[in-house]
Amino acid sequence: MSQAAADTMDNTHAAEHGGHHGEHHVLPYTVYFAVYGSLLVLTGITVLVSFAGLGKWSIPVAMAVAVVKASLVVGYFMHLKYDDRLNSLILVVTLLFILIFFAMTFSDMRTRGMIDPVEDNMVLRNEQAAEKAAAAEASGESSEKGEEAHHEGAAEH
Amino acid sequence: MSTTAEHAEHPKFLAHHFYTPGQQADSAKLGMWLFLGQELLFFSGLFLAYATYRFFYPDTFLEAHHHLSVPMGGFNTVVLITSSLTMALAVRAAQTSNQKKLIWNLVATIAFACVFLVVKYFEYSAKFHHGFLPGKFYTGHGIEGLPHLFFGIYFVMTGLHGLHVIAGIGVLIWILMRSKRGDFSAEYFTPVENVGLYWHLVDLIWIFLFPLLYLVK
Amino acid sequence: MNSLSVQTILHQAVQGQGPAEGRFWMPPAASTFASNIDNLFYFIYWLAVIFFVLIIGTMAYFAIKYRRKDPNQRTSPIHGNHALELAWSAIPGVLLIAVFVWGFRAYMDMSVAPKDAMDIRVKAQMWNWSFDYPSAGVNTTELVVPAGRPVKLTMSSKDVLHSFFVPDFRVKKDVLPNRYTTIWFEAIAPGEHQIFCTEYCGQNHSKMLSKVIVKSQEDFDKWIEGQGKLDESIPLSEHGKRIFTERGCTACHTMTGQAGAGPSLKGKYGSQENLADGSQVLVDDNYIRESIMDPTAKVVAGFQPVMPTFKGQLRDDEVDALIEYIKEHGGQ
Amino acid sequence: MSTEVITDSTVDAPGHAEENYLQSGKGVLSWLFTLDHKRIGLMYLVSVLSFFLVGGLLAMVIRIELLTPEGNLAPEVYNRIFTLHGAAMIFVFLVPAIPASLGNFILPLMLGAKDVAFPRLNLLSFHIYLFGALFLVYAILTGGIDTGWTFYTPYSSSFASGSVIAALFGVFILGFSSILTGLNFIVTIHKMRAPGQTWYQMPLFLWAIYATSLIQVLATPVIAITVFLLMIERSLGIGIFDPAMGGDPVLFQHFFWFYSHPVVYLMVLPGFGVISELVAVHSRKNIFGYKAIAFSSVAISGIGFLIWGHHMFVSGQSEFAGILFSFLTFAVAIPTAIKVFSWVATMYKGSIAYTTPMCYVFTFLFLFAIGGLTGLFLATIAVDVHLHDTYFVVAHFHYVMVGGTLTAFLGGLHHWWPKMTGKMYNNKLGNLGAFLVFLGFNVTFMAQFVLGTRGMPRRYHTYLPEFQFWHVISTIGSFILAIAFFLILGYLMHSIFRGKKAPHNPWGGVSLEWETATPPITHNFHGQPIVTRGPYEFPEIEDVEPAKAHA
Repeated sequence: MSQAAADTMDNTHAAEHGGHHGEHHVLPYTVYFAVYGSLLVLTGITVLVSFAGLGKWSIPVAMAVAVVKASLVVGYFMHLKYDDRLNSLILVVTLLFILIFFAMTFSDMRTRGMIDPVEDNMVLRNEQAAEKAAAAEASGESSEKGEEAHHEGAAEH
Repeated sequence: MSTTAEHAEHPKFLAHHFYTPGQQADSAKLGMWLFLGQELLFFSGLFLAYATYRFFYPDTFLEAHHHLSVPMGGFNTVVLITSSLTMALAVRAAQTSNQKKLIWNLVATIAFACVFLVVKYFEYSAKFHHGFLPGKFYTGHGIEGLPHLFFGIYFVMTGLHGLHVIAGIGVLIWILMRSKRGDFSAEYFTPVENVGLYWHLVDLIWIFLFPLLYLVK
Repeated sequence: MNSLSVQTILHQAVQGQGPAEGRFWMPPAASTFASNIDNLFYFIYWLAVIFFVLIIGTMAYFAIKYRRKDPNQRTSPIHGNHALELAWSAIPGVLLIAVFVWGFRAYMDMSVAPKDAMDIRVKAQMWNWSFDYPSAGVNTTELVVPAGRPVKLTMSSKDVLHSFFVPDFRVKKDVLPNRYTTIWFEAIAPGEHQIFCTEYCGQNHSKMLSKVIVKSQEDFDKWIEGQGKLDESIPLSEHGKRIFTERGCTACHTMTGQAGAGPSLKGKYGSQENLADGSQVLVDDNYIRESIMDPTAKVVAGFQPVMPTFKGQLRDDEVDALIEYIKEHGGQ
Repeated sequence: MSTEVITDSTVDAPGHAEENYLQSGKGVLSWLFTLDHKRIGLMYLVSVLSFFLVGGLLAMVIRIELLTPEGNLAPEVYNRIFTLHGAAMIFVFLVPAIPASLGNFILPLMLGAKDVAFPRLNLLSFHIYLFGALFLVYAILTGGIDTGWTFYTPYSSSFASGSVIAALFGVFILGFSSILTGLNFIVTIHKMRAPGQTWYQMPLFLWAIYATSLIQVLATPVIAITVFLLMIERSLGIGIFDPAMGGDPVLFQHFFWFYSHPVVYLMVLPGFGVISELVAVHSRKNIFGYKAIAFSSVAISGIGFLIWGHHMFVSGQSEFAGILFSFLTFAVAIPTAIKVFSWVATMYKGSIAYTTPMCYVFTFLFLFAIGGLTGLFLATIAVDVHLHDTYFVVAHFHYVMVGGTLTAFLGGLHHWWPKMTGKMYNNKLGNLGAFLVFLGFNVTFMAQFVLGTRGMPRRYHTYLPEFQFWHVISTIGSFILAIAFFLILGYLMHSIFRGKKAPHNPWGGVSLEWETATPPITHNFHGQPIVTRGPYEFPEIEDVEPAKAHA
């Protein structure tokens, strides 16, 4: 091949792959410490909020703060803000699939018993408890087993 | 080797099948992000188990997590965030070819990681002492419902996270040895950056673990 | 064990399905919504056949018409046709939505049980079914239902996952240990239908069979009373023999002297039996009764305490029948 | 020619001085610790085919056992055999088959690259695969497991006997080999394409491998955590899946099927990629609807994550979720149908040669069409209630797995065999093999459709006498299938030792892998090929502007 073709090959290569060979983005110190400070503050906020007793709203608020902290770590400490957008695409796709996993599983959990309202999640456990109690009180009648019944009763409670 | 002029001075760290250091660095980072994606999905299974059993047995979860010590958890969160800072500074030092700062920051990160594990050891020994153990090992008192489920999920989540911290320490020590040998400079710092990404992920997971297990009322 | 003789096999193939008029693919439709599901099945079936013939026919035609006659035979530069691609996405899409809607409605009928359905409790355990009639306090190993009345089954399992499947009624639902699951059906006419377990549940998963016996309303009412007590006209040991097989005792105990998972009961009545803890016991009425109700109390040496309890499943007169049956095979 | 190859010597004569990858290292160590993607591909091929043999023999035992209603094996022995058949076929044969063996070999060649992005990671993946497979072999040797390949709790966690933990740990390790291979391929496709090779100039095999790798990276971790939790549940009993302690077995099924449904697309998508290649090359025609096929691969891998619930229609899952999963399952049928239609349309006005790979394309289209269409019965929730866990499902997934992935794998193997081994095989025997696979397979599994709709449950060791007729037919078919596979093994082995030297480019393919020597040199290309045109621009295509293209 002529030398010209070889050169074109180099340029296409340099352009396509090693483009940003030189400038790997270096952040000033202030950014690091600012992010560090806000992370500590946000941790403090989550702890305080948890004592405020928000009841039903405690999970969404805690998760919101955690997401803010996470995006700070991901954006600055992990350099995603200045990186090739492909890496952030991967993170977004991963979070999307985690969301699918949660949403579809909860579409089942939350709507159980919607049509036929037989809803009790511990049938076997209750039956075994009932059987053990019945066996305990049955063996409780014969006096010499009194102590063992007491023990069984305690464990069960 | 192929004869193109560009490869006259072939840098030591450039693998034979890449054409430019930039291509190798980008590939390594893309590969690392895919690995982090996979780790997130690995932990997502545990978060879903937590969410499901909290949905099934909310009262047991509320009652059982009073027995987790918030101060220890909070202190551990601060320790991990600080180790994230020192890790980021280590990567910055590598990018600016400042070997001394790189080594110091790596040592600091490893130290904080060890502190985290020590605090975790105390937390676990407290649980063992009270008998708040998973599944059939549960011998604690004072909690109705199914406390063994909560502690089952608690130990699996924090235990697996702890394993990842230990793996992180191992990799950080490997990077520390290589920086002592002077492998890294502004030209080539990909391993430091990738280990940094992994360490930030470990911190990220703890950022979500801490409120869900320790705080949420 | 019927052998591999060609006559029996051919006979079964030709004779096809059970008593009623099952179509080639489907077993007889014996419940109210079964025929609707069969129609939906055959609608998808003919849809699939048409598409299959279309695709494979075109492929075969192209393969023959455009086969390579000479090495540099020219080929057409076509590499896409948006109209065609749109068409063959939209048309299947519309057909699929139609199938989904029909399926959705059929599923709704199957899921929502009518209010006046008769409630029967089903208990599944490792390798047998048992059915409780709460209103009549009856417990049987075969499901007896009246024809022409909706029946709702509330099912739960004692150990692992099982699945209640009656092909002729087109119903199936997993039986979970931690939750009740329900199904309902209404049998059209009296008859007998096979029950399968379709969720893998261990060693004898393929033997966990039972029967649905559909009776007319009067027979069913007569049957319910009859269930209260054993029919006197048949000797007690005869009942014992029936119960012995029905309740699955044969799975572990034999009457041939050859031990299975449990000791053989041949010649045992009246003999001394040494137990796992070294002591001895006389095999009499009380020991047999206790071993049925509380099996792990006195386990015979050399055997595992795996026998499930039958407390609440066998009435006293049924236990007497079993004792009579064992006595008959006893050593006296 | 679609690409100019920048090489130092102008003519890339086949007898070139540099020796090919097969000769460039002697001794076992040079193979076991090679970084060359081609050698790793071959090693995967050998180990994958040997596990296929193990799985196949287990299948034959099952079929013989089911000849008579009573059968002659003890129940627990039969249960272990069908479990190991399932586990061996899926985890150590079908999942790695096309991506790890053909993919490893062909992907870098198609990209004009010297190797995959991370060669050491590629070798590590192979060693992890062997290490994981070792656990599965240990489980087999110590009597196997009887939980079914689905490991449903609470049977697998508290009632099953046998080395279940070893098998679970094997699956856990195999998962990482799959993740790392997927990761490697995604980075290679993104970062190491030949200059000038845009995404739409890549062969469709790479699009399929890319979609597969997405599933490998995003679905496999969930089976890792599921198996990890199951191992802890079985050994320590933390009660997460144990109903007696408040756990929920249906939650295990959600965890399990979140991986196990995308994994069936992970197994079949590479097969689609191979078929796209074969149809275009052997019909000498540009593929019909390149973008439609490429995007439908990615669409299938995406939608594949939304529809796992159709495995659980009768499992006690709520009716609402059942309807939702049923509706979304229909959505995945559309891209699959588009692919099949496009392949058939590709043959229009082509120049179709009856080479062995093309015979496998015909077999694939026939069998996969049936597999795909029978999926519609199972997607419709009302009909699935009757058909679930019966032989209808067994027949459906064999039509898609054996009829789809395996025939495509055999087609791809025959397509690239000359390039991989430098030897040619007998085309007539190849076509006979393809026909026997077609015949044997249809006889075996068409009979099982009938068994299924008539209500014969799956995983049954003894069955009712009325089903015996169809079981006998199915067993006869399975013998024909076994003969076919041994015939294929025979003539391929023969071609390695005494086969004719393969021509440089036997099928006239124009994608980059045909630019290399046969068999390729260690560094694949002498210079760096530049791609200027699409992967299917065959010389036979009439180079007339589309406007003047006469009908």
